[in-house]
Amino acid sequence: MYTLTGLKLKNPAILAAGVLGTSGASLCRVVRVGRAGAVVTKSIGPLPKTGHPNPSMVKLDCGFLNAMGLPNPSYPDFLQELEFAKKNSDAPVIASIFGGTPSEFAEVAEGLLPAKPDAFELNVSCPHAEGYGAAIGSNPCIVEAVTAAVKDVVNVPVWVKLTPNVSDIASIGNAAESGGANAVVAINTVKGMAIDIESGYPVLGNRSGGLSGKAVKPVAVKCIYDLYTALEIPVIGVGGVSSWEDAVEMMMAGAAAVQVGSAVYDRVDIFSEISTGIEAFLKRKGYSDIKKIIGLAHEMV
Amino acid sequence: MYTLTGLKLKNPAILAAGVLGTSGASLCRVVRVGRAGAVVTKSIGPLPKTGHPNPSMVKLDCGFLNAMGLPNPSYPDFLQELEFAKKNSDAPVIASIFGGTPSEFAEVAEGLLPAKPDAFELNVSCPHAEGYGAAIGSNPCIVEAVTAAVKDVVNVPVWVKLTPNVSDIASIGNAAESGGANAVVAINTVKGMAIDIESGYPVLGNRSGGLSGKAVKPVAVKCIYDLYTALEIPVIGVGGVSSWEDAVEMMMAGAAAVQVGSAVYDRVDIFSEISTGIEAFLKRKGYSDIKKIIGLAHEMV
Amino acid sequence: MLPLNATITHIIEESPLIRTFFFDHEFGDMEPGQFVMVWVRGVDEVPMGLSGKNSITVQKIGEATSKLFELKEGDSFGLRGPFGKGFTLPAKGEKVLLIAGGVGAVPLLPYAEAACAIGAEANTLIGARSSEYLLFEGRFEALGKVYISTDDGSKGVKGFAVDALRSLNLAAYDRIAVCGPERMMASVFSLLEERKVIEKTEFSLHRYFKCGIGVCGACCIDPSGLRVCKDGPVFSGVQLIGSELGKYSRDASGRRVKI
Amino acid sequence: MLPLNATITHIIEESPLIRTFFFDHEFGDMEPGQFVMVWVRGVDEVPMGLSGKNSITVQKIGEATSKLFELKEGDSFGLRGPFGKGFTLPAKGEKVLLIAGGVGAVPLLPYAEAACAIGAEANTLIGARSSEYLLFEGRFEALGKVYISTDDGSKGVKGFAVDALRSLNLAAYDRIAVCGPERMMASVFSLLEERKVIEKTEFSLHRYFKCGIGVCGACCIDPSGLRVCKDGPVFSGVQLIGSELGKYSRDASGRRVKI
Ligand SMILES: Cc1cc2nc3c(=O)[nH]c(=O)nc-3n(C[C@H](O)[C@H](O)[C@H](O)COP(=O)(O)OP(=O)(O)OC[C@H]3O[C@@H](n4cnc5c(N)ncnc54)[C@H](O)[C@@H]3O)c2cc1C
Ligand SMILES: Cc1cc2nc3c(=O)[nH]c(=O)nc-3n(C[C@H](O)[C@H](O)[C@H](O)COP(=O)(O)OP(=O)(O)OC[C@H]3O[C@@H](n4cnc5c(N)ncnc54)[C@H](O)[C@@H]3O)c2cc1C
Ligand SMILES: Cc1cc2nc3c(=O)[nH]c(=O)nc-3n(C[C@H](O)[C@H](O)[C@H](O)COP(=O)(O)O)c2cc1C
Ligand SMILES: Cc1cc2nc3c(=O)[nH]c(=O)nc-3n(C[C@H](O)[C@H](O)[C@H](O)COP(=O)(O)O)c2cc1C
Ligand code: FES
Ligand code: FES
Repeated sequence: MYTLTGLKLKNPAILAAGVLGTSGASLCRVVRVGRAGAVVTKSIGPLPKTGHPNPSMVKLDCGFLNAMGLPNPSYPDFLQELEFAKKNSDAPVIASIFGGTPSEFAEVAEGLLPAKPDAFELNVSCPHAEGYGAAIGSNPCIVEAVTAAVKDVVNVPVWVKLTPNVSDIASIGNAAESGGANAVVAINTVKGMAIDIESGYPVLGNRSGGLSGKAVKPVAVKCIYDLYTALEIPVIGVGGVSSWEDAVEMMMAGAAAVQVGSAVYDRVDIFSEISTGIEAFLKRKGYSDIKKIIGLAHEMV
Repeated sequence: MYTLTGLKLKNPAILAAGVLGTSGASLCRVVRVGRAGAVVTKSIGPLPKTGHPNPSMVKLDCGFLNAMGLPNPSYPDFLQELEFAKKNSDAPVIASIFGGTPSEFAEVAEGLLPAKPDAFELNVSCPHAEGYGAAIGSNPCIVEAVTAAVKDVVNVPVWVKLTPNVSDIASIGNAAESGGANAVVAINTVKGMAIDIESGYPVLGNRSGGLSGKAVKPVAVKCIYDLYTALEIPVIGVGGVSSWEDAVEMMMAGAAAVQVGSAVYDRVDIFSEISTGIEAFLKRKGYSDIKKIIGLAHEMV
Repeated sequence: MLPLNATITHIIEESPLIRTFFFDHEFGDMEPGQFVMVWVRGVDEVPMGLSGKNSITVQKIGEATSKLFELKEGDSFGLRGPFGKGFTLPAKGEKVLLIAGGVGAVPLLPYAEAACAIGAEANTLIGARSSEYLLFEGRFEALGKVYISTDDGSKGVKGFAVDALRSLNLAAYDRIAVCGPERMMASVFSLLEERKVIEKTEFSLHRYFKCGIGVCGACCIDPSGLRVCKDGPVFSGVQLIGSELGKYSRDASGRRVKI
Repeated sequence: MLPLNATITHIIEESPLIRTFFFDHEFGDMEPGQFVMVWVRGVDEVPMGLSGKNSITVQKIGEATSKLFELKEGDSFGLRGPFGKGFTLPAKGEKVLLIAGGVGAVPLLPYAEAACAIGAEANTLIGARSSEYLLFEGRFEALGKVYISTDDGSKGVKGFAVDALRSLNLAAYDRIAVCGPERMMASVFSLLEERKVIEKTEFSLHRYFKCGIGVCGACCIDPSGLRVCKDGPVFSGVQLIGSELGKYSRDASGRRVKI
């Protein structure tokens, strides 16, 4: 058992937002079959959104590009999914939410409270949704205000998910911390684009989107490293984790836990593989506790 | 023959800064053996620098991480290399320069003028050199001032190389344009880091560095696309080009030419491969001129 | 894997609203029942079953399919795939019944062909609105027995596929593969459950696909949480017992929509 | 490829300032003459020739090598490689002369071993400051004839390797492989050029390496622009005619430094 912002996790490998998180049943499957330590839902907003036209996700040589466009049924309709997940999963369920303003964030959070999510994750970092996500998340003042607004209306931990598409992620992390965040989550996808040279068309329906998977792991590690230096609150690492080695690397950079998104492409039980791998690694290296490796790279000079 | 900011290039595949650009002889070999359309030197500064301790570059699953730390012999010592390159190469030689202030940039540019570089490329984008590079390049005012300062003292084209580690690269591109840049070059490396989990040590001697190669191509394509929309001056694409298809993709995003860095790892004659590949592609698709594909993705809606 | 560029080599008009598009790329290793994502550039990308190694067979429905219908030989579209899990191939000597409703015949045709190539027997029950909408009738006939139902009785049994199914001896079959509109599949499912043959059935489902590659979760079904695009689209009947099949699906926003 | 973790299994003190470190990883496919980048964590990463599939042999020089000398069995360092182009292996029955100066013997040892394994004859000329600094003398002797020169005359010919070389019949050799300090190599190069045998020679060079993988350009030599780390470290004598060898090299900043 492993505690993260007060949540009890069986292991530190968490399902990332927007991946297999559309329905309660899917979230439960990731816990049941995948052995995730916790799961984060699809980001839910104030109004139903169908998202961008397809193609909305493509696999690249290195990683994936996606521009889902925050499709979601809105919080009133998502309540039943969250309730299902809470009822049928023995791991914490974190509700990812988004909005265009602090009060919209608060509205969505309050709207989902009846389903008793174990925590909220604020998506101020999606790189391909106009007026949402990174549009908000690259401004420290707004990040602080959004965080504070949600903290005001909920009594569960609030995580703030950050975008790497800024010149200084630590300053955004500081803003989240000032707003009362219990943890930051880094990183959301990196702005990216691919073009079909046979036709000249951008491949994604939204033209551009966000890069995830293997390609972004070094970017995520660097962001985590910088956030760990700058903040008091825990940093949850995400971006390109597809093996237990990646998870250990992120933890050494400073991640208190990791989230896994794109790598479910290869196998849903990646979470169990990561947690077993970490255990074996700690044992082989003689670390008494997972805490010994969190931030270890900062000590190696 | 192909004209770029007044320079005559045999083909649009250019050697990127900092790669095989330490000596005049190496630059010439890239033209002679590699058939590069033009070559950019290592970034040269006001004082000799040995750079960061090794490891300074490692290959990753996806791409490369480097933190060379702008090693360079300073402009007085580099003059002979530049002269050698100019004398022994039949392709344009562009001098990449850096400094900590607009006047340092101007000093270095003036110092190299006797060797008659065909153009200057201003490195305001290196992500791992304190006080230089991206430290300057994420501030539009400084970028404009640096560009203007160099424009003031030289009468050859000035290219400004941009960092993707900002929330809005177009605003930095605009600043370069306002400063009088003849072209922008995008992108320099993306901030990144890797940790050796066996020891906990960051792998690079400088702890963190910049990501290049395949991993960053989608990031570069997006930056180029945005810059093409925002600017009047040409955009030169760089980041992860390792095939003619990549080059065509960048041109469709808006690149007037491409630079190739990391991919020389596989083969120095990548430039000739790219230029032949582009020619064959234009022919197969019936495009009368390479200009037809530059920015094509913007028209496909 | 970015979409590959598929150039149309040949188009067959199968019925008033259904066309087969042959293209210049062969998915040599495709499993019958797998699908591709068809990218109609500038419009949308939609899932389509493979009707052969180098063809899709499309019913004109909305925006993307209408745009596809405007394409001529020599035009091209993008293709990603093949994706998902196909039908389980029979063993030599086994007897297979295919139950096809409308364009549901698409993935069943390569399945019937593969079954025959293995040396299994493949009989087909095709249901359609009326005789002119019967898809692949001749090609299924060339492979085995064909039973027909039409809503208007213009050919075969008048009624739905499930009505024609009632009169067949299901015990004679080792495997039963079903693909068609959801309501048709739901009624067939009920009948097959009733007849206690659900263990030998497989159903090819459709749900709204966004990513098509098993990551986004848009296509997951209740209560198993299985992904139609990756764990399916072909599921065993057993996997579907007590599922949302025939009850509701989710639209592009994730909202539940009654069937 | 991130550095792999190499744990020291065994250390041999070869001479007062030279040690061989055996480690728990085998570079099964290494070519004699290839090098690895040895990462002394927290200090530096430096190039070292492979003295065997699982060993490096290091002379204590400065910071990184001194730190290496502090390591004991069971300690570990990082390793990337093997990198670069090695020596050309002789054919069966050929005769090879190896000319080794100081730690220059390192890449020549596996070369001699490989040559003998092929069925070629490998004779060695070893030069050193004094007898106690002679590296791998016994191991070369086990493989073929060994000629020795020491600066102080404590063993073999008194003088430099090039002095001992003058008395050998170079015509008898099909290939000549050289590795040692730059001045030694330069004087050997001149002699071999004079004797008109430069076509059958190969030299293993050293230059300051940053990336070690052929990208940064730090190690390029004039006037060919060839990269020591990737196109070398082993070059044919012909490639080096008129080169900077023996004249200057570049330091970490790229400044030319006289040899
Ligand atoms: C696994 C699978 C295999 C299929 N095989 C075939 C086939 O072989 N032949 C055939 O004609 N049709 C097939 N379909 C259905 C086909 O995908 C839809 O008819 C097509 O998407 C309609 O697109 P449209 O733009 O023309 O219609 P729209 O006007 O966009 O939508 C009409 C309806 O089409 C469906 N649809 C639209 N987009 C999608 C999407 N991204 N994913 C799933 N459904 C969507 C929805 O039910 C929607 O209500 C298959 C569907 C799935 C899931
Ligand atoms: C291809 C190649 C193979 C080599 N093989 C061996 C070997 O088998 N055994 C052995 O003992 N030595 C070998 N060397 C030399 C070895 O790399 C240096 O002795 C070592 O780098 C010294 O490091 P230091 O930190 O102890 O010394 P420092 O105090 O850092 O420097 C002393 C000198 O070592 C050299 N050096 C330092 N760093 C580097 C570098 N990154 N690249 C190249 N030279 C450097 C420079 O000449 C420098 O002036 C080889 C060098 C090369 C290029
Ligand atoms: C298909 C897809 C959908 C995503 N949707 C969301 C989302 O709704 N909210 C969010 O905060 N992040 C979303 N993300 C970002 C991921 O949670 C994660 O931050 C990112 O993909 C990097 O992790 P990975 O490399 O493990 O995928 C999405 C990513 C993908 C690939
Ligand atoms: C080893 C190395 C050294 C570099 N040095 C410089 C430099 O001195 N100046 C500069 O502007 N860019 C430098 N770069 C960045 C490259 O020019 C290029 O922008 C980046 O690597 C992305 O292109 P690529 O993916 O083709 O390598 C360097 C890159 C590498 C890999
Ligand atoms: S459509 Fe994304 S998981 Fe199936
Ligand atoms: S050390 Fe970088 S090219 Fe040789």
